[in-house]
Amino acid sequence: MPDARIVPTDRPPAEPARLVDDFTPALIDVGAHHLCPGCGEPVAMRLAMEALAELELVRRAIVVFGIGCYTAFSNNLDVEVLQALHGRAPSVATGVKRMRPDTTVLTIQGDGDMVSEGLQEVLHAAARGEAVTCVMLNNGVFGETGGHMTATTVIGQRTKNSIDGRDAEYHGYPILIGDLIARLQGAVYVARGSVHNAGAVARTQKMFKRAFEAQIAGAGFSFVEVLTMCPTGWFIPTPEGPDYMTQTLGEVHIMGELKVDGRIRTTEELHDDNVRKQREMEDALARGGIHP
Amino acid sequence: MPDARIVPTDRPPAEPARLVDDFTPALIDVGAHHLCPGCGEPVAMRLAMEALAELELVRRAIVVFGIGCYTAFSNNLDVEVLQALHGRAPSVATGVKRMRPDTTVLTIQGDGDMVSEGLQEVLHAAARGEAVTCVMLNNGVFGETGGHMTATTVIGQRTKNSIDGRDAEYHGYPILIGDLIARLQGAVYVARGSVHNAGAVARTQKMFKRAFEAQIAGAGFSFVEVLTMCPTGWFIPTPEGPDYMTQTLGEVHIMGELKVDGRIRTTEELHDDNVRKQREMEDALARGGIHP
Amino acid sequence: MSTVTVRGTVVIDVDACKGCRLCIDACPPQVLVMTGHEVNARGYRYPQLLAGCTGCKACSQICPDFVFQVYKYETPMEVPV
Amino acid sequence: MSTVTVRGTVVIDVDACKGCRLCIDACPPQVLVMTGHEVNARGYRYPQLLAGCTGCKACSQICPDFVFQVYKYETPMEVPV
Amino acid sequence: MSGGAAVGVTISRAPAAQSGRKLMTGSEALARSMIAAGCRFFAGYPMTPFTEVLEHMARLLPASGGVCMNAESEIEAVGMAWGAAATGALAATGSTGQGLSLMQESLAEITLARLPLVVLNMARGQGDYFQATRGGGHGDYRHVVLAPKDAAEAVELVGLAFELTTRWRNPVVVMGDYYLAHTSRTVEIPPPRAPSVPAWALDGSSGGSGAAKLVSFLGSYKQRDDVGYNLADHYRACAAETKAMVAGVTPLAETHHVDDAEVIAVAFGTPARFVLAAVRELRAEGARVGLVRPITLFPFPSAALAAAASGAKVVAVYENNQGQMVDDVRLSLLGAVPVEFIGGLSLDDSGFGIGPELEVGEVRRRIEALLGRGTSGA
Amino acid sequence: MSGGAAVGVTISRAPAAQSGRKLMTGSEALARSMIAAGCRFFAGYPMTPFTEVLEHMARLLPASGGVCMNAESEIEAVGMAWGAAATGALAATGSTGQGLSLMQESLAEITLARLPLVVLNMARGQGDYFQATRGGGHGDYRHVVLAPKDAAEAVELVGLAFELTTRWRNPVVVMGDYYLAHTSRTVEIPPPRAPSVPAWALDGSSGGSGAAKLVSFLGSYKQRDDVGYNLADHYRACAAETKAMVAGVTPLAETHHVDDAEVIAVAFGTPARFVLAAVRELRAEGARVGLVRPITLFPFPSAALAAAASGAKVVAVYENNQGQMVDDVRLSLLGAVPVEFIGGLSLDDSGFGIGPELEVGEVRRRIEALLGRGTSGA
Amino acid sequence: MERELVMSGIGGQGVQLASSVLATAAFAEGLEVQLFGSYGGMMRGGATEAAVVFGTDAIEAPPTMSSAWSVILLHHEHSAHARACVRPGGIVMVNTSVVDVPVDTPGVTVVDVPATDIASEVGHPMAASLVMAGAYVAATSLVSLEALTAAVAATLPPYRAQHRELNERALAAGADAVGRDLVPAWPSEAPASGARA
Amino acid sequence: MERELVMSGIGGQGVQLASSVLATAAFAEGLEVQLFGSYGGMMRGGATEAAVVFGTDAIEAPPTMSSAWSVILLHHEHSAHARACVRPGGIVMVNTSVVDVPVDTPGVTVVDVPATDIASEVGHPMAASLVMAGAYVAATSLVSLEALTAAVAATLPPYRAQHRELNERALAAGADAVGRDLVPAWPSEAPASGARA
Ligand SMILES: Cc1ncc(C[n+]2csc(CCOP(=O)(O)OP(=O)(O)O)c2C)c(N)n1
Ligand SMILES: Cc1ncc(C[n+]2csc(CCOP(=O)(O)OP(=O)(O)O)c2C)c(N)n1
Ligand code: SF4
Ligand code: SF4
Ligand code: SF4
Ligand code: SF4
Ligand code: SF4
Ligand code: SF4
Ligand SMILES: [Mg+2]
Ligand SMILES: [Mg+2]
Repeated sequence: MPDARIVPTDRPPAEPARLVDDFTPALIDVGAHHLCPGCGEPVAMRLAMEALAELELVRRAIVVFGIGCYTAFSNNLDVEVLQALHGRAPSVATGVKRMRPDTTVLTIQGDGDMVSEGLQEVLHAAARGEAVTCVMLNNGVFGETGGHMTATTVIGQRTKNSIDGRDAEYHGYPILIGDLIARLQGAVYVARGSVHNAGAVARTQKMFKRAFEAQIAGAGFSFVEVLTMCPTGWFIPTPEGPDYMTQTLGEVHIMGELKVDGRIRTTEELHDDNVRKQREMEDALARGGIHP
Repeated sequence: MPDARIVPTDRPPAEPARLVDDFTPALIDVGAHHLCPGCGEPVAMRLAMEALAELELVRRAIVVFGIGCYTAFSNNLDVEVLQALHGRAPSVATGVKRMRPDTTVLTIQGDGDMVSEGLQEVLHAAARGEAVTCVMLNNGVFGETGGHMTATTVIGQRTKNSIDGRDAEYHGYPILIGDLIARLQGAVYVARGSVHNAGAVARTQKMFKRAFEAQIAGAGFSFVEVLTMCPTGWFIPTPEGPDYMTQTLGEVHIMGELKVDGRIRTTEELHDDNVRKQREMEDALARGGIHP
Repeated sequence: MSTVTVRGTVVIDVDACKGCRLCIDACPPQVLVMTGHEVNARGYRYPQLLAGCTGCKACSQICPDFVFQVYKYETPMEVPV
Repeated sequence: MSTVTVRGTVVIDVDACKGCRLCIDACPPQVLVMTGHEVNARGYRYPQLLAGCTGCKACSQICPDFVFQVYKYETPMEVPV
Repeated sequence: MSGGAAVGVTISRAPAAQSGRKLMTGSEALARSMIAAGCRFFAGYPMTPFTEVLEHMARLLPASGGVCMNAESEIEAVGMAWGAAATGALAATGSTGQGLSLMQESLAEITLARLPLVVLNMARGQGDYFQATRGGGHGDYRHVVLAPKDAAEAVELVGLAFELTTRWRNPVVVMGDYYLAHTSRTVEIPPPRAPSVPAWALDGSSGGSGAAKLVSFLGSYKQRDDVGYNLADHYRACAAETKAMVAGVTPLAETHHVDDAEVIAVAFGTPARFVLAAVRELRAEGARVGLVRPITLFPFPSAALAAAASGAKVVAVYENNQGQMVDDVRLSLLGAVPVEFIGGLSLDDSGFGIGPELEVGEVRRRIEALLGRGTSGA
Repeated sequence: MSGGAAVGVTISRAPAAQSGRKLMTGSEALARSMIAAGCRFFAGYPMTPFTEVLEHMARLLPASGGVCMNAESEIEAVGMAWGAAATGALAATGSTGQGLSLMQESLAEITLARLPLVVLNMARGQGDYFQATRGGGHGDYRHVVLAPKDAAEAVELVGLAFELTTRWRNPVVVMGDYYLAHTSRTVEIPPPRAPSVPAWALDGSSGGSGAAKLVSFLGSYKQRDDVGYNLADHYRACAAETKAMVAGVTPLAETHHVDDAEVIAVAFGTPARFVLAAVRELRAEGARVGLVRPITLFPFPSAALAAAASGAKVVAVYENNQGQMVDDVRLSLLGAVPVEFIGGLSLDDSGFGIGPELEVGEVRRRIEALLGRGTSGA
Repeated sequence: MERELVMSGIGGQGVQLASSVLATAAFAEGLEVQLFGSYGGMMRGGATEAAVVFGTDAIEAPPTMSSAWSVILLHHEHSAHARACVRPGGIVMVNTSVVDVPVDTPGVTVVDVPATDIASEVGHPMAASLVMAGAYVAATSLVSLEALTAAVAATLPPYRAQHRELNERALAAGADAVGRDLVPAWPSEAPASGARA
Repeated sequence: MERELVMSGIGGQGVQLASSVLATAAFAEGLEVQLFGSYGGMMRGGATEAAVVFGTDAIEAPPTMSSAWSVILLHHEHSAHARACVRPGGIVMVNTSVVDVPVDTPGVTVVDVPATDIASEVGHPMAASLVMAGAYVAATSLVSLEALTAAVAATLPPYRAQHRELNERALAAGADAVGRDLVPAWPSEAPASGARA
C-alpha cells in the first residue's frame, strides 16, 4: 500500500512550473554510467560540462581525458573528446591547443593520473603557461584499480596497499598540487573545489567558469581541483561519503582559490582563514548571535 | 725571457708552509676530466665531495648520478657510485636508501635531468620525505647536448633551440624548483647555492653540510641546487661565465636557503631581502659609509 | 492539520537511481525519503518525495546518477501535511 | 721600491689548465696573470703568480680543473716588488 | 585464504606462515614465492592484473623484513628497484602492458648495468610476447622469459627466476596473465631462502679505499690516466655475457602426445591449458594431435620443438594475440614443417584478455580444421 | 649551409628558401623535407643524433607557420605530437634509443587511436631494429619502418612517410643514425605540399551536435543505450587495419649484383653503404657477391630477398648490432639458403654507433671469409 | 579424476563467497581445487560466475570451461553460458525462487531448491548461494557437510565474521532441502573426505 | 668519378671549417659532394677529421673511408688513420710547420706546406687549415680558386663574418705556396668548374 504522504514524481507537474534542472546534464549524452553509487565524479563532470555550456563554449571545446573511473565519460559527451594515456593529458592538451588556439581545451584527470603518474606533465604545462584548463578529480585514491594509495592520499587514510593507513614515515606526505601549480609563473588561476554538498557544488561551478574565462582571455594556464567522494575506494557506506571526505581529504586539501590575478594564497592560509572564520562565528554565537 | 716578477710555482715552497688546498679535491680520483674550460660543474662536485669528507661520511656514502656533463665524474670518485638514467636518480636513490638506511645517499643531477626530464622524480621523493639529498647543478641549459633550453632557462636566455632567447609567450617560464620542493612536507632542508665566486663557493659548501646533516638526522629529504657556469652552452667566452651567470640565471634563481627547520622563504622573499640589503647599503653609503 | 509551502517539485527517474542516499542528506527541507523495501529495476532502493520541496536543486546537483528533474512552480502552494 | 706581504703561495699544475681565466678574476689581491703567448701541452694559456699571494684559496676553489695547490706560510714574508 | 581475493575488496592482515601447501590465488602465490625466494624489495604501481600481486607484497613483504614501495609511477617503480638491486638485495618489480612499456628504457639499461632483477609481466592477453622476448627497449640486450601455466608452476618458476637473475646478473621476466593472477588453486610455497650479498653490491664501505665500487650501465671502468668511459669494451663484454647466458640457460618445454602427432599445437601460459584440453579431447577420439608448451620463451626451446615436430605434418601456433611467438616457431623450424597461426586476441570489454574465444571448443575446432588438411595435404 | 653544422655551435637564422638543390647535413635535410611534406607540428627533447633535427625544426618550423615544441621530456614530446595529430595537423616527433624507449607506451597506443604520426628514430648504431619493427610497446600494433641510406633518400622517404601515415592512419618510423644526421651532401628538397584536414580531426565544432567527435585508443564508439567502450570490436578493427596496411604498403629494397651472386649480403641504412663499397671492391676482383638493401624494414621485403637469394650459396647479414634483422632474413628464406650473421655493434667512446669496425676493409674481409666457404661448401 | 562446477548468478547473490567456501572445504579435505571467479564490473545486478574444479590429482583443466559436471543457477540473467555447460551424467541445481527458465538437458539430474526463499527465512537473501552450496554438497557428497561448515569461518574476512552464524544456518537449511547423494561426485571407492590428504 | 679527401688535425686548427669551405666550393661548381666531420669531444687538442667525397655523379661512397685519393695532414697527433688512407696515385699535403712524422707511401705525391707558419704570417694560426685548402686546390685544380674564395663567405656563420678577409688571405697564401696542377683531380676532359652544373 503506497504511503499517502508521498508526492507523485513520475511525471512533470501539471501546475505551471519552470524546469530548473534536467536529468542528464547538458552535454552528457547518456545519463547511465557504470560508476559506483555515491561517486562524486559524475557530479564534477556535470559541473565542468555545465560551465562550458553556460559560457557558450560547446562548439569550440575539446576535452582531453586521462585514465581513471571518470574515463567512463570520455565516450559519453556531446563535446569533442580526445582520450589520452594515464598521466599524459596535459601534454596532449598542449598539442591540441597549439594547433587550435581558438578552442577551449580542458583535461579531466584524477589524483592518480595527475599527481602520481603524470605529475610533471601538469607542472610543465603550467610553467609553460599553456592556455588550457587542467581539471583534477581528487578522491585520494586510485579508484579504478580498487582503492590504492596515491600521491594525494592523506596521512592515516586507509587504502588497499596501505592497509594500516598512510603512514608518513613509510609512505611520505600527500602533495597539495594546487600549491605547487600556484607558484608557477605560467599559472593564472588555481582553485580547489569540492562536491560534498550543494554549497560546495555551487562554489565549484564558479571556479570552473573563472578557469575557462582565464583560458579564453589567453592569460595562461588554469587549474581546477575538485574533491570527489569515492565510497568504494574508501571502503565506507555510500551515504558517509560527504562526511568522510570533509573529515579526511577535505581537512588537508582545503577548498578555496589558491591563485587569482597573480595573488597566491597557500592552503595553509586558507586553513587559517577557515579557523579564524570559525572562531569569529563561535565568538559571535557566544555573544548572542550574528547581526549583519 | 721569463718575466722577473713571476713567482715560481712549479713545486711546493721551501719555506715552512701548510698545505691548505690540494690540486685534486679529496675523493676525486683523477683531476683530469673532459669538461669544458670554465665549466662550473667540477667546482660544485668538489664542494659535494669535500662536504662528505668533512662530515666523515666517505665510508658510508653512495652517490647516484644522473646524465649530463657531470656524468664525467661518475667513474672518477673515491666514493661508491651508482649511475642512473637521465632524470631517474631520485627513485634510484630511494631504492638504495630504503635497503641501506645507514648510508648517506645523494644524487648529482643537472637542471635538464632534474627539472626537465625527471621533474616528478624529485618531487615525489621529496614528498615521501626520503632521507636522501638531491643535488642539482643548474646552468639553465642541457650542456651536454650543446646548449639547449631546459625548464630552468630564464626569460631572454639564448639557447640552441630558442635562438632568439627564451620567449615567455612561446616557451613559458622557468621553474624555480627549490620553491616547489620547499612546499612539500617531506622536505626539511632546501637551499640554492652558486659557484660564481669564492664567497658563493664558501656559502654553498655550508649548504651541502647542512643538507647531509639533515639526512643523517633522518629528518627527511634535503636539496641543494648549485648555479654553475656553462660558457659553452651560453655561447660566451669563458671568463665572462661568472658575470653572465649573476646577471641572467642568478637574477631569477636567487641564492639562499629556501627551507630550514620547517621555515620556508620563497625566492621572491630572498629577492626582496637582497633589494632591501642593497638599498640599506646604498643609503648607508650615501650617509657616509657603514659603521659597524 | 498544518500546511507546508511547496515552491517546487522533482521528477524522479527511479530506474536510474543507484541508491546511494546522497540526495536524502542533501535536501535542505528533508523532503526526500528512501523507499523501505521497494527496489528499482536494478535492485536499488530509491528516493521518494514528501510535500515541501523548494525546487532548490540540491538533490539534482549532488546526485551522481542524474536522477532528478527539478521544477519551480510559478506560484508557491500551501499543501496540508 | 715598495714591498708586499706574502702569506701564502700556490703550486700550479700548468698542464692541467684549460685557460678559462676564472682564477684571474677570482684572486682577491690580483696576483695571478695569464701567460702572453706561452701555452701548455694542451695548447692553452695558463696563469702565473706574482708576489702577494695570501693563500686564500679563491683560485683553487673556483678552478674547474683543479690546477692549484695552495699553501699558507707559517710566517708571512715581506717581499719587494 | 582463497578465491575471495579475486572477488574484490579483501583487506586483511596475512597470517604469518609463508610456506606449506595452501589454497590461494596466483597473485598471492607469486607474492609468497618471491618472498620465499629471498626477494626483499618490491615496487609497483597499480594496474590490473599486476595490482593484485602488489597488494599482497604491500601486505606481506614488510612483515618479512623487506620493503614494498607503492611507487608513484611505473618508471619510478623500476628506478627504485634498480637502486635496491644495486645494494645486492633481491629485487623485483613489474606491471601490465602500458606500465611495462613505460619501463622499457630502464629495463634495457639495467641489463647493461648487469644487475639482477625479476620483472613480473602480468599481461592482458599475450600481445606483449615480442616486447618481453626481444626487449622492447633500445639496444641489444635480452631477458630470460619464463611463462608459467598456472600458480603451481609460477611458484617454481619464480624460484628459478631469482636463481637465474642472480647467476647471470641479467633481468628475468616472469610472464603471467589475468587468469594466473585470479585463479585460486592449491600450491606449495617452498621454504624461505636467504640469499647472500654479492661482492659488487654497494653499501658505501668501499669509499675512500682508492677503489670505490661503481655500478653503471656505462661500464664499471674507473678513470685513472684516461678520461671517460670505455663504452666499446663494455658493450662487447655485455654482448659476451648475453651470449653465455643464452647458451647457459636450459630452454624448457613440456610436450604432450607429440610422438606420433600429425598436428602439433604450440601454446604457452594459460592458453596452453585450453589447448591441452582440446588436444586431450581430440586424442580421446583418436586424432593424432600433440602439444608443445614452451616454458622458457627466451631462450626459446627451439631444439625441443624441432624434435617434437620432426614427424608432424603441420605445426599450429595458438597465442592470445595476433601472432608473435609464431615467428619463433618458424625460426625454430626454418621451413622443415609448415607453420599455421590459429590464435587471435580474445578480448571482452574488461580489456583483461579473457574474452570468449579462448575456449576449449573453439581451439579444438581450429586444430581440427588443420587435422583434415594435414592429413590430406602432406 | 653545410658541414659546418656538424662541427658544433652554429646558431643562425635560416634563409627563407626551403626547396631546391642544396648542400646540407642529413639532419637539415630531414627537417626541410618534413616541412615540405606538410609537417606543421614537431616536438622533441635533445639527444644526439636526434638533437640536430630538433634544432633545425625549432629554427625553421615556426617560420613556416608551424609549431616546434622543445618538450621537457620524450614522453611529453610524444604526448604533444599526439594532441597535434588529433587536430588533423601533420605531426612528427622522434628521439634516439633511450628516448624512444620512453615513448613506447604512447607509440603503441597512438596506433590504436588510429592517428597519423611520423617518428624519427635517430639511432646510435642499429640496435633498435627489433624495437622499431616489432614495436617495443605492448600489444599487437605495427609501424611501417623506412630506413634511408643517405640524406637524399631520406628526403624521399620522409615524403613517403607522411603519405603512408596519412593514408593508413598509423605511425610511420623513419630510421636514421649519426652518419645520416651529420653527413652533408647535395639534396633536393621537394616543393611544399599543403595537406588537407581529414574528417575525423578535432576542432571543437562538432560539440553540441549530438554527434561530437571522439578520438580514442579505446575506440570511437559513443555511448547511447549501452555503457562503456567496445574494446573487443575496436581491437578487431585495428587488427584488420594493420593487416590491410601490411598488405597495402609496397616493400622496398635495392639490389646490387645479385643475379649471379654466390654470396648475398643484406644490410640497411648507412652500413649498407659500407657493404656496397666492399661488394664493389670484390666484384671488381671478380668475386660473385651481391647486396640486398631493405628500404622498408617493415613490411620487410621478403619476396625480393627470397628472389634475389634463390641462386645464392649463403646470405650474409651485416648489421651494426648483435643480430636482429637476421631474424627477418631467416623468416624470409625459411631455410632455403643458409644465413650467416657477419655484423656486430661498432662503437667508439662517443657511444654514437660510429666505431672503427664499420669500415669497408673489415666488411670485405667478413664477406670474403664466407665467399671461400660458400664456394667450397655448397 | 576431476569434477567441474559452474555457479552462475548476479551481483549481490553471494556467488563468489559460496564458491570460495566450497573450494576451501574441498581443499581442507585434501582435494585439489581450482577456482576462477569472473564478474561484470562494479554494478549490482551484473553477471557473476565462478568456475570450480575439484580433483583427486593435480588439476590440468583450464580456468574457465564450456563443459562441466555440475552447474548451480542462482539467477536466469546471464545464465546462458552456465546452462550450456552441463553435460550428460551431470547435475544442475536451480534456485527456483528466482530462475524462470526451464532446464531440460537430456541425461542431467535437475534439482530444484527455492534458495532465495530459504535464505530469506534464514535471515538474508544474499545467503542464497550458501543455501545452494549446502544443497549441492548434500546432493553430491563432494565434500562433507562438516568441512563445508568449517570453511565458512575460514573464508569470511575478519570484518564479516559477525555473519558467520547466519551463513552456517544457510548451509544447513540448504542441505536439509534436498535428498542425500542424488548424484554422487565420486565413485564409492573414492572416499569423500580425509584419506586423500 | 669520385675523389676522396681525408683532412686530419687537432681541435683548434680549423679542419671542420676548411673542409666545409672545400665542400661548399665544389657544390657551387656543380659537383656532387659528401662531407662527414668527426671530432673527439669538446677538448682543444682532441682529434678532428673530415672525410670529403667530391663526385661527378651521385655519391655512393660511405661517409667515412679507409682509402682516399688525397689526404691533408695538419698535425701528426691522431693522424695514423689519415696517413693509412692514401692510395697510390694520390696526393698527401703535409703541414710541415707542425707534422713531425715522415710520409713515404710509395706512388704518392707528397706536397709540403708550412701552413701554420704561413697562417701566423697572415694573421692567425687557426687559419692553417685554410692555407692547406688553398694549396690543395692549387695543386689539384679540384675546384677553381675563385669558387674556393667565394665559399668562405658562404660558409662562415654571420657572427664570424669579421674573419672573412683574414680567411681569404690564408687561402691565397696557401695557393701561392705550391705549384699548380701537381696532381690534377680530374682527367683533363672533365672541366674543373661550371659545365657539370
Ligand atoms: C600507465 C598506466 N599505469 C596504470 C594504469 C592502471 N590504472 C587505470 S586507472 C588507474 C587509477 C586512476 O586513478 P585516478 O586518476 O585517481 O582516478 P580514479 O579512478 O580515482 O577516478 C590506474 C592506476 C594505466 N591505465 N596506465
Ligand atoms: C632519456 C634521455 N633523453 C635524452 C638524453 C640526452 N642527454 C644527455 S645529457 C642531456 C642534458 C643534460 O642536461 P643537464 O642535466 O642540465 O646537465 P648538463 O649537461 O647541463 O650538465 C641530455 C638531454 C639522455 N641521455 N636520455
Ligand atoms: S571506485 Fe570510487 S571513483 Fe571509481 S566509480 Fe567507484 S566511487 Fe567513483
Ligand atoms: S657544456 Fe657547459 S656544463 Fe657541459 S662541460 Fe661544457 S661548460 Fe660544463
Ligand atoms: S529540489 Fe531541493 S527541496 Fe526539492 S527535493 Fe530536491 S533538494 Fe529537496
Ligand atoms: S542521489 Fe541519486 S542515485 Fe543517490 S539515492 Fe539519490 S537519487 Fe538515487
Ligand atoms: S690563494 Fe688567493 S691570493 Fe693566492 S693566488 Fe690563489 S686566489 Fe690569489
Ligand atoms: S681557473 Fe684553472 S683552468 Fe681556469 S685558467 Fe685558472 S688555472 Fe687554468
Ligand atoms: Mg582518484
Ligand atoms: Mg644543465
